[in-house]
Order: sequence, then C-alpha cells, then structure tokens
Amino acid sequence: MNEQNIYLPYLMRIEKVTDEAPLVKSFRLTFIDDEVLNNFTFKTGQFGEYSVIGEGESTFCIASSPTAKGYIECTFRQAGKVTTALSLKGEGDIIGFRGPYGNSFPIHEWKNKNLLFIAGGIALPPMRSVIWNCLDLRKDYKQITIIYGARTVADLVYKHELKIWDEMPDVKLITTVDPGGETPDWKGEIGFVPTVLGKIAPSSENTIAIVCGPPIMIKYTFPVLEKLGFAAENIFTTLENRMKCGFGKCGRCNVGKVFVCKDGPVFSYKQLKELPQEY
Amino acid sequence: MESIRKKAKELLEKNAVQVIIGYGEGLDKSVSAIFVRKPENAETLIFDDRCVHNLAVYLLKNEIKALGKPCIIAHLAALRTILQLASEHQITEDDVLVLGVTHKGELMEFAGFKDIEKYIASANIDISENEKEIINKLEAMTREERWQFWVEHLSLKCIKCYACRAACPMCYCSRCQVEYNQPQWITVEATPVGIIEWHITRAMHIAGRCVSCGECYRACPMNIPINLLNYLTVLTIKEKFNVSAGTSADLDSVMSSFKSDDKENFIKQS
Amino acid sequence: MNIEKKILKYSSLEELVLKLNRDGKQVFAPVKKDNIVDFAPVSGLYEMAEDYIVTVQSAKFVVFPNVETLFEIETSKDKITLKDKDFNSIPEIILLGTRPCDAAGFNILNAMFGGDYQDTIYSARLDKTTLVSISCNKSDAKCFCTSVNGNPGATAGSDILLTRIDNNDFLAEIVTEKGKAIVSKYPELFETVPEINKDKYMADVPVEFNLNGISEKIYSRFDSDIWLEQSLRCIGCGTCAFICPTCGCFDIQDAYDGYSGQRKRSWDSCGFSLFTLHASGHNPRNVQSQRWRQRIMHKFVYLPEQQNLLGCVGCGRCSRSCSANMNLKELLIHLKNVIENE
Amino acid sequence: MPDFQPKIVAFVCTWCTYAGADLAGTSRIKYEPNVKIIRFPCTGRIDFMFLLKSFAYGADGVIVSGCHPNDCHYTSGNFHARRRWIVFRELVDLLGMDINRLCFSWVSAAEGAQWAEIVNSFTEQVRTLGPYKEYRELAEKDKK
Repeated sequence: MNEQNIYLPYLMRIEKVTDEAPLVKSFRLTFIDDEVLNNFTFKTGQFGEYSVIGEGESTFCIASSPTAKGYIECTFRQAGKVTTALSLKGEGDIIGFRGPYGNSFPIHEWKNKNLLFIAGGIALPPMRSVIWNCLDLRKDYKQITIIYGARTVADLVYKHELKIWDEMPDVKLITTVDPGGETPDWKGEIGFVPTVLGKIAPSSENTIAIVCGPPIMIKYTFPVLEKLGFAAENIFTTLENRMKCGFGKCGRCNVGKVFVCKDGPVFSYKQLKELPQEY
Repeated sequence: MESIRKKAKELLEKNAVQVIIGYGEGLDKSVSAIFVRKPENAETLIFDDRCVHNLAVYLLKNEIKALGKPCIIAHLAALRTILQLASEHQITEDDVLVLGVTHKGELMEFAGFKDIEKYIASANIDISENEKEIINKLEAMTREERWQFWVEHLSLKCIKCYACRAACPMCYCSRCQVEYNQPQWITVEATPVGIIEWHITRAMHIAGRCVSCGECYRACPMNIPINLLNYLTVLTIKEKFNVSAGTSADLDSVMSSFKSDDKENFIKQS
Repeated sequence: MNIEKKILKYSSLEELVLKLNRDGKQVFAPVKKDNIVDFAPVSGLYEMAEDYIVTVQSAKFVVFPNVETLFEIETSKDKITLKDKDFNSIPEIILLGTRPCDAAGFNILNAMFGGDYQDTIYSARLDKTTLVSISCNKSDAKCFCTSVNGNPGATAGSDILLTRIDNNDFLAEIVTEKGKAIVSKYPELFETVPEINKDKYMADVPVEFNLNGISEKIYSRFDSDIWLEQSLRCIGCGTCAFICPTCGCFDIQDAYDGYSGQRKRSWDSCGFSLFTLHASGHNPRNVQSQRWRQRIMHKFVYLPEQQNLLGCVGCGRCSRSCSANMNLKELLIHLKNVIENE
Repeated sequence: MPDFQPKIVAFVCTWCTYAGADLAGTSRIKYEPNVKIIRFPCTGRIDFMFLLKSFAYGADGVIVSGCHPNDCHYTSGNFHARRRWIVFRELVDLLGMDINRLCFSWVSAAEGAQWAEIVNSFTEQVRTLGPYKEYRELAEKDKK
C-alpha cells in the first residue's frame, strides 16, 4: 500500500441501492478492478472513505460482514455535500472507496461468550457488520441478544434483516422505538434503548456488550450496563469524529492522545474511561 | 495610565464589572490584550501609543461573555466599533461598561452610548491622509497595473489563514459564508481567483460597517494591505450616502437600507 | 559521526547559486519584499535578504505546499478516470538560508507524514529537496530553540550548514549524502578548513525552560482552566498553524467543473471551528480554549509520546505573527510555572 | 476584434426587464444573440458573487437590469441593488477588474426596444474590449 498514492481511491460500482429509512440509504459496492477485488480483505468494525468523485469524501463504516465475499456495503444518512451527492447516485454508478482503515472488533477474543448487541438509530451499520460476522461463525458464540432502537418505526434500518434475526431460533431480538414513535401495529418495545436495556436486564455473566449509537444514547447506556455487572473491559463501542484522511495524518479526529481513525474506531469502555471527553 | 488602573481597581472592587478588557505587556515588553478579573491585578494594565489593538473584537466571544459583565478600555476605533455593534443589536448599553481613552491616555467616562456619540462627533474619524494617498496612487494607475498589483499581493501571497476575518470585530457571524459548502461559493484552499473572491466578499460584507480600525491589515501575516479595500468602501459610502459607520448606536445598516434619491451615474435609464 | 568541514567563500556561494540554477535546480532563499522576509526563487545570491531572524513563513511549503493536487480527475458520460500524480514533474529544489530550527522542523514533518501510511507525495518532494541552512548569529525575544532541544548552530535536518565567519566567508558543515553530493559536484567552490571554533559566531539564545518529562503532567491538566486563562485573547485564525514549520494538518477538497478537476490537499488549522465539526452539528472542540489546548497537547504531549519528538522547534514564528500576541515562549513558561507550583 | 463573439450574461428581474425582453421578442425586435438571460425575482436578489462567478466561468460581459426606481414589485429591491452596485463597482474598479464589462440598467416591462438597444450596444462595447482573458486565465489556475 505504501508505494502507491495513499489518497487514490478504488473505483467501485453500485450494485444495489436500498432505501432504509427517510434520508438513509444503503449501497452494495463491487470493485471494478478485479485485481483489487481478489486481494481486498477487511475486519469487522473497520471503516472507509467513500467519495463521490468531484464532490469529496465521507466517512462510514463497512456495514457488511467480512464473511460476505465479493462486495462491501455501506449505509449513510443524507446530511452534507458528499452524502447528498451520494444519495443521488443510482445502481450502476461509479463511486470511490479508500480503505479499510482503523482497528476492528476483537471477535476472536469473544469465543464461547454471550454477545449483547445494543444499537441506536443509524448506528446499527457498524453493529450489523459484527452481528453477521458472528452469526456466520454461530457455533463460536453462545447466546446472542440484540437490542435495537430508533426514534420512530420508519427510522429502523435493515428492516428486512431485523425480520431474519427475529426468526432465528438462537437470536433474541428486541426492537424498540422512542415513546411516541410507535405505529398502531407496532409489536416491539416502546422506550429509549437504555430504559429497555434496564427492563430486559440481560445477565452480564460471561457476556460481551457492544454498544453503538448517538453520544446521548451511549452516555445513558454505559451506567445501565455497569449496574448490570458488566466490567468496563467487556463493553465495546465505536467512536465517531470528523475525519478527512482516515490514517492518522490530517490531525483532526484525535480524542486526547488517541487517533479515532488509526487507534480506533473500536474502543473498549475501559479505554474510553481513560480518554478525555473530546468526541 | 495611572487613572486607568485606579478606575479598573475600583470597578472590580465594587463588582460593577467582572472583567476589565485592557492592554498589558508580556515579559518581552510586547503588548497584548489582557483580561483582569482581580482588583490587585489592575496595575498590570498599561496604555501608551503601542496599544492599537481593537479590543472590541472580544466583546462577542462566548468564552469572554461567560466571564460576566466586561469593562473595555476603548480607543476611538473601539468606541466606534461598540456603537456599530450596538446599531446591529449585538450589544446593549448595560452589556458593557465603556472606558474611553484618548491617544494621549486620558480616561473618559461615558454615561451611555449617546455620550459616546457626542465624543465621536467631535473627533476626526476620517481615513488617515497617507492611506488616502495610497488609494489615490492606486487609482492613478492604469486598470491593468492595478489588476497586476492586486494579483501579486492577493493571489500570489494570501495564504487564506483568515486572520483578517478573525481580527475584524464586524466579522462575528457564527458560521461564515466560506464555511458553507452547499454550494461552495469560495474555494477553501488558497487558489488565485478563490482568494480574490474571498477578499471581495469580505469587503462587501463589511461595507458600511467598517470603522477603519486597521486590524485586518495589522493581523495579516503576509502584510497585504487588505484594509485598503475596506477603506475604499468607507470613502465611497461617505461620499455617496453621507454615512460613517460607528457614529451612532441607532444607525440604519447602510447596505440594507437606502434613500430613494441615492445618486449614481452608471445605471442606464432611458 | 564526524561531520566533514569545508570553507565556502562568499564569492564561492555566489558562484554556487549561479551554477545550481544553471544545472536546472530551483534555488529558494529568503527575500525581502513589501517589508516581510519570505522564501522566493532567486537567481543570484544578491537577491537574498541580509538582516533577518527567520522568514515569516516556514520552509515547509517545499514538501507540504499550501495547496497540493493529490490526483487528477477526468470524467466522461460513463467513465471516470483518476490520473495519479506525476511524481517526476516535481522540481529539484535547493533551500538556501533555512535556519537550524527550520531544518529541525523537517524531521517532525517527516515523522508525521511517514510511518505505516507513508505519504508518497510528501516523500517524493522531500527526496528532491536539499537544505543549505545558515546558522544564526543573532536571535530575538521570541526565539527559544535552546529550550526545545535545538540550538542556533544545530545541524539536524540540514544537508549543509553554513556558518558566517570573518570577512563574510562561511564555514560549511557537510551533514548528509545530499550535502556531499553538492560538494563533490562543485569541488572548486569548497576549500579545506583550518581549525575554527564555531561557537564564537553563534547567537546567544538563553534556555528558558526544559519540557522533558512533563508531558504527562500537562496531559493530566486536560480539564484545567489554564487553557481558558491562556487563550482568552486568541481570536481563532490559522496564522500560527500555517506559518509553523511543524504543523502538518490538512484538509481534502475536490475542485471539479463537471468534466475535469482534482482532489486537493490544503493547509488546515486546529484553531478553526470547522476542523472538528461533525455533520450532525456536534463539535467536540466548540470553543477557542479547547482548540488552544489541542495545539499545545499535540506539540508537547502527543507527538513526544507517539514519535518521541517535541512538536516545536522554538522558531518563534507563531509569536511574531500572532496579532493577539499569543507569545508561545511566555505561555510555555507560564504553563511550566503553574504545573510546578501546584 | 471584429469577428469575436463575446459571451454576455444578463441577470434580470422577472417583473420588468425579463418582461421587457419578452416584449422585444414578441415585437420581432432583433438583438444580439450573445446574451444569456437569467431570470431572478428581483434585482435585490442578484448577489455580486453571481457576477464574479460569471467572469470566472467564461463571461466577457455581464448585464444586470431590473425595474426603474419606485416600480419594483417588492417596492425596494432595486433601491437595495442600487446601493450594492454603487459600492461593488468602486471596489472591483480599485481591484483592477474591467468595469466596462459591467452594464447596469433599469428596463421596464414596456421597454422592449430599450432592452434590445442596451444588449446591442453593450455587446458591441464588449466586442471591442475583446475576451476577458486575464480573469479567466487566473480562474483556470484555480483548477491546477
């Protein structure tokens, strides 16, 4: 990678576009250059810089699992210049991708443990990657519980996959919407994710908790997990900070001594506790 | 200088204000703005002809507003800045206690903005002769020479550090036009025409509000005479609309008001 | 390693500048224009400024320009082609008149742009750059190189270090292979040197403080209000970062007109509010004191720990050009006193 | 430069000048086709940045035209525009931009003929000035 111009993205073709929620889309991307396709590997939790050539770059995680070969997926909300340009792209269009960057979820250390996935709103994508990765190695893990909440029913992303997980016998899925976000036929929970977590109160015995969501949700979820007996080193999350380069050069994503792009984005709550509140 | 220190100490002791925004000296005798909050530190305040910074730029900064009611040591340009900010509804009389200071260092106390207006009406607020001289010299050049002068000074020297924007007390927008990218009107990086577009935009957005304090020129690390662009708008507005910024607290904004008989000689009208 | 020493007469230096230009090299030197001294291409030594402490801008533009094209973009109806940067279009540049602090700055930039993601554009420019520095015979109140592991006659980072000695000639210390290459290309200009004590020509830069070992203490004061105290007068522009020899933060932007364009990198500053603004509007560094803290932390805590290099060379440029007079030397002295007295 | 075809951009207000230009058309009044008319609700909405960007993207001359004073559909848009152009012209003149390539006019909805006359005379004026290369070439450097 270092002989090459590290800023030059791969060109990717958009295979599939899915409208996940208002202003939220998912792309399935394949590599145009087969040679790149053959030796492209990544680990769950890593991210990339997706670029609309001529508009700029935007940072999202790789939402598909490494076990799904031949393509990568990303999910994004239309918020700024690049994501607006991305949302205008359709199937067959070409975009750029740089990556994979950052560290990954240490799923090999979680063997024979229960997994508790807690996600909020549009933060399900990084979580989805690690959930599918673990489901594809299902026998390595014991009980898998997923608690996923969003503001309203319409805001729930990956609705199709939520059904699949719901029907899986060895996966316990709890979906919730914020109070007032439910529709008449909504059968899931109603309440903020931290409160639903407190109600379900999954045991912390031999369990790893993975939390992804907006800063407000994370702030209220960690104390609940601690109350349930989760040790800080058994809680993992991904941090989000403004990024431009993705590999520790442009100087903006640091939280205290640590670069979110190079030393993260995956951190344990134990590491987080030692970091200043700069995210 | 002594009168400033005495007054400052008194104000802090009476807790009439929570911070004095004045001038102080570093170890190497270089002058900078200081923020005195304890009465015993009042004697670090100084005033002499090196104290040119327009301290009014600090009045709208959130972290300074959080310190409580300020008293500001204001020379003529700062006094005009305060009136201009007041006319733009950014500060009111009880937001700030103004201590005027003449260039000889004499202290002036004002009952309110009206008092300041009287002092400013009596003061000479014109652009200095040598700056007018430079503008005349520029206008005497041919158009091509002028263009060459500004391409050389702006396009080839400006590094887009935005010190001119940061130093200007009138540039208080929470998010500047160049900080929007949908659309990206002005290129972020220092490109030749992008630089010229930036400096035209800055001069147009400050037109009718510039009190010619010269901070933009003093802040420019590349020593580019960008204040001349603002002074040109000051002279034009004085000549064409007979208005000078910072002369009254309830002045109409020049560029968003008008007179039906504004004079001009270039609009074709049959 | 003992550094080879030569004598370079003033006339020989004039000759060297002419010959370098003739051999297709671009020679940059400090030039005084509109009463500021800054690097500019020179064809002869006479154009070089005489009495200056340091140039206004640092010499980093040679390896990390204000605007740099990362790659070219060509688009047609259904095809996008990205043309990699043409590395051999990068000219050979000789930087004459950099100061020892400028030269030391390159080592810090090299570390930041190197590492596991080597920036090949940066290293391509670095390979084609030769530093012929001139040591300092005078300094001013803003200089503090001796307090950050530097000194007015340090050779670190320079390929050749010239020291002005009597009757205007120069003692030349040939530091690196690039330096040797110049000497061997123009042997007639360099003479053998009698024993010379360099120190008597050096500027006297008093040591103001010593920051070794206090980075942990600075970091532990992350939430102290010393940062607010120090940065009240900072107006939040990019001057200090843009002229600093060791600031390498950048922004990436696309320039595109619908048919062709570039992806460009340009200087950025942690002093700007946009630097860390999230698309959601959240900004982890929302006020100026947090940004000033980041500037100090990066140079005096993070870089020493990540690259075991202080992120500052004590050139004093930021203090000289700051319109709010944020005098870094004094602010570091103040920081050290606060830490020691608590 | 007799055979040079200048590119002219005209920013006009929809209530007066655009209607005037329309009247010129319906009355079969011929005028130079070099002008590209861009319609705005009011001259008050025409930002100085539109003019700068026109020159950067290849215009050789720019016309800004709208309702006569006191005719403005929004009562005061043209008065605000007038102040803006008074200051803008002096500023760009100081900068050395060619203000002979800027034409400001009041053209009412009834003045189809006047509109044609303004476009023809201004196009001729810009034709003699030739292409506005210096600004465009500088703008090209923006891309490098």
